[in-house]
Amino acid sequence: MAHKNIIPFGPQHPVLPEPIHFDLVTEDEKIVDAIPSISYVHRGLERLVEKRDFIDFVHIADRICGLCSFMHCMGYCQAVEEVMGIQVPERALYLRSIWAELARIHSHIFWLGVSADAFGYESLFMQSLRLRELVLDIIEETTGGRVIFGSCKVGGVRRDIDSETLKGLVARLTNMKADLDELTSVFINDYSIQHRLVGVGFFSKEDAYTLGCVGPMARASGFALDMRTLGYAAYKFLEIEPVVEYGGDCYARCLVRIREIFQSMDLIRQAAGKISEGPIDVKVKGTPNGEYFSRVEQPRGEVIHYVKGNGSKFLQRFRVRVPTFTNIPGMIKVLKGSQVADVPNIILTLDPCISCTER
Amino acid sequence: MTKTVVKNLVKGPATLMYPKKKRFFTKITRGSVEIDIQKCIFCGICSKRCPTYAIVVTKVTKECKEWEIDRLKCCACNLCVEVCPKKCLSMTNQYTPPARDRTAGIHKQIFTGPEILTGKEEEHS
Amino acid sequence: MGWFKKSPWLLHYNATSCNGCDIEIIACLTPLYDLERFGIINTGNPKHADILAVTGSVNEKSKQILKNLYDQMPNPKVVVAVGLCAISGCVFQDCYNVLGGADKVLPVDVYVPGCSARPESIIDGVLQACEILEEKYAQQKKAKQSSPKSQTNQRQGFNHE
Amino acid sequence: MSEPQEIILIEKNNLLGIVSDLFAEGYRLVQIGCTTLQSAYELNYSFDKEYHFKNLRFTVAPEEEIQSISVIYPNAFLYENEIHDLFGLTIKNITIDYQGKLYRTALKVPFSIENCPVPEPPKPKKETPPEPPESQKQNSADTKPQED
Repeated sequence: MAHKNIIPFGPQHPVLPEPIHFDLVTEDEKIVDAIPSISYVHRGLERLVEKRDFIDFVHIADRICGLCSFMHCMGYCQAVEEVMGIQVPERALYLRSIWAELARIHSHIFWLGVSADAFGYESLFMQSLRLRELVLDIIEETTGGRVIFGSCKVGGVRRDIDSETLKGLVARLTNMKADLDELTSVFINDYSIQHRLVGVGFFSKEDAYTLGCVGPMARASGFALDMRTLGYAAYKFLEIEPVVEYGGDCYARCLVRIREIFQSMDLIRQAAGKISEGPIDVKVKGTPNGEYFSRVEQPRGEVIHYVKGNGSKFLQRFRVRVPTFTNIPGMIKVLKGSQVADVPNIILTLDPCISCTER
Repeated sequence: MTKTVVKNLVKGPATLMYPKKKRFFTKITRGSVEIDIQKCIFCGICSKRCPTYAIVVTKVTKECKEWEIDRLKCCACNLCVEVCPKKCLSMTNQYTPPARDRTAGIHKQIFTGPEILTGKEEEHS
Repeated sequence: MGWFKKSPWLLHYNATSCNGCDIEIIACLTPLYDLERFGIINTGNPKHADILAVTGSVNEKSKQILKNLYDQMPNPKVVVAVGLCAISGCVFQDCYNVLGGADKVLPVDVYVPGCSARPESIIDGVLQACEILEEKYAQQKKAKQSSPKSQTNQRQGFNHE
Repeated sequence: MSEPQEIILIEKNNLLGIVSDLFAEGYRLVQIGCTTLQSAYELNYSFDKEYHFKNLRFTVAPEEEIQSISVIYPNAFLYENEIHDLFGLTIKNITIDYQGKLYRTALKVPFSIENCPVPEPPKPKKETPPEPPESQKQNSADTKPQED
């Protein structure tokens, strides 16, 4: 008796924070197929390398995405440095790691808030974003911007964090931990949240692997993939263990992100303890000639910045492959067979960032 | 839960009563670009490097030179401040107020000699 | 604050933004800034909204959606362009797929600068938008009184008086 | 610090065979990328297995057809549609074919050779001493501040 209906979902929809469009093919309340359609946010910034030379392009790399701004900037700078063979000073590497982890914390807390909003838990949304402001204050004090950091450049970093501020930063994060514990315990233990998340949107490890999923989505299915173990920036000096959960459902993805917040705090503490004095940047001479795929772990997963230069100061090709883009096939797979009422939840637990997906 | 309620009752509101109470900006907050026109040599590097084409430097005659910034275009990336060879640009921590008029952000400084003759401010409609 | 008598509702649409301004708009609704104390609610439905906050430099595909949203909003309505992208296109103004500003598509009333726009700027901008809304409402009322033929549209102005 | 990146040059016709071998070995598809060259397109197929990064690379002429690998790696369909829409290459047998509707841009095929010629000209010959390119008049004006 069930006949198929197509429900268009998006790009503007009360529960969607970002413009993505889905055609959901449903049988009664069950989704049998989902066809995404993107490009509502396509800008075409990859071709801006024609207009901006490789040093000034950092400011555009900074603005690929508002949530993981620093990671994009860092990935781009790493790729260029690798092509040109620039040895970045150690202090700059540590500072990059610290800012990257701060960005991860604020992005994950933001995600917690937005997902709480998606399952109708508004007070939790407010509490999460209130905590996030504390992280943003730290970011503003160290970089000068709230969302767009603008602190990374080819050959190092723009600003230094003096040791006094660094100590204060770690202390503030430690103070925040108590509040965060309280907040996350609601996510972990609350009955209604478990009811909405446990068993919803199951995704097996095999699927995660063959569909090329990355980030918390892969790690929640038991697939330990974390680019930070590659040891870029200062991660080679820090102890890092990928956070892995084996549930594979929305709840597991939530747990991965919660545990990563605490992991990031720990990494900042480690980095602040090990950081040594020294210069924060080196002079950049010459032009890039060569190519490199730089891989960086974003809050959403592995991001790839491909840089190809041919000896002129304008890059020949710059390409970003962002985590959401590679997670979309997985998202479709999870959506198939789920209930219509779970759709916002499932989409959100993948933490889509459409703006960087379409560049 | 009760802990949160008690804490919230004791601590008072988390809200900053914004328009009544101004927010404290840190020293390095990137707000808007200011120029010390006396030091400027009108080399035009800032206008060439600006990612958003917000700065226009024109030499009208040998004596009369203009430095113009559109505050509604400036993305506060701090690049012009960094590349300025004379260090006459500075980043202040006050953000540009919203405007009803597209041209309200244009801020022009004209240099006609050792002293500034005109500092044409924006007029709000 | 008592500057305005109505509680306008806000509709936010991300037309090619980098997310930076979007999260700042969301931050405006959260405890530290709390736009809701002015009676402003973020709604997802264009038919409920009085203020349209546009972020991002509009592109070919989102142009139509933006127009649709604007047409669906009841009169009087105010458009706030939040962030540099919505004003001029920011660093993306050279991109092939960017129109460069919301004012290419819609009549923008308030420009909120910043990349990304600070929550304080957004609050300032939305409060200005409220004033404009009051002005427009008064104008509309006057126009209605002078031409009594549009009796049926009398209640179209505000949907939650 | 740098991670070793293997780039394997392959023939276009061997693509499906090599990719299915990689699939059998347990590699995961990381990305498919395309670069516009002077008169051809360069395709990069990146794979990863336990942090071992491997690239397959071949060049195609604009009118050549490419076989889709989405039958082997189902997640390749997005990349292939992207390449079709942005570069104008024809890719056959994509499992989910958007028919050019994935990216609807103001400029048709923005990365094609006709539309995207600029990255090539500022290339100074590698052997000869670098000199400012002539083709980019207004851009080459800022050569001086570049040095800092």
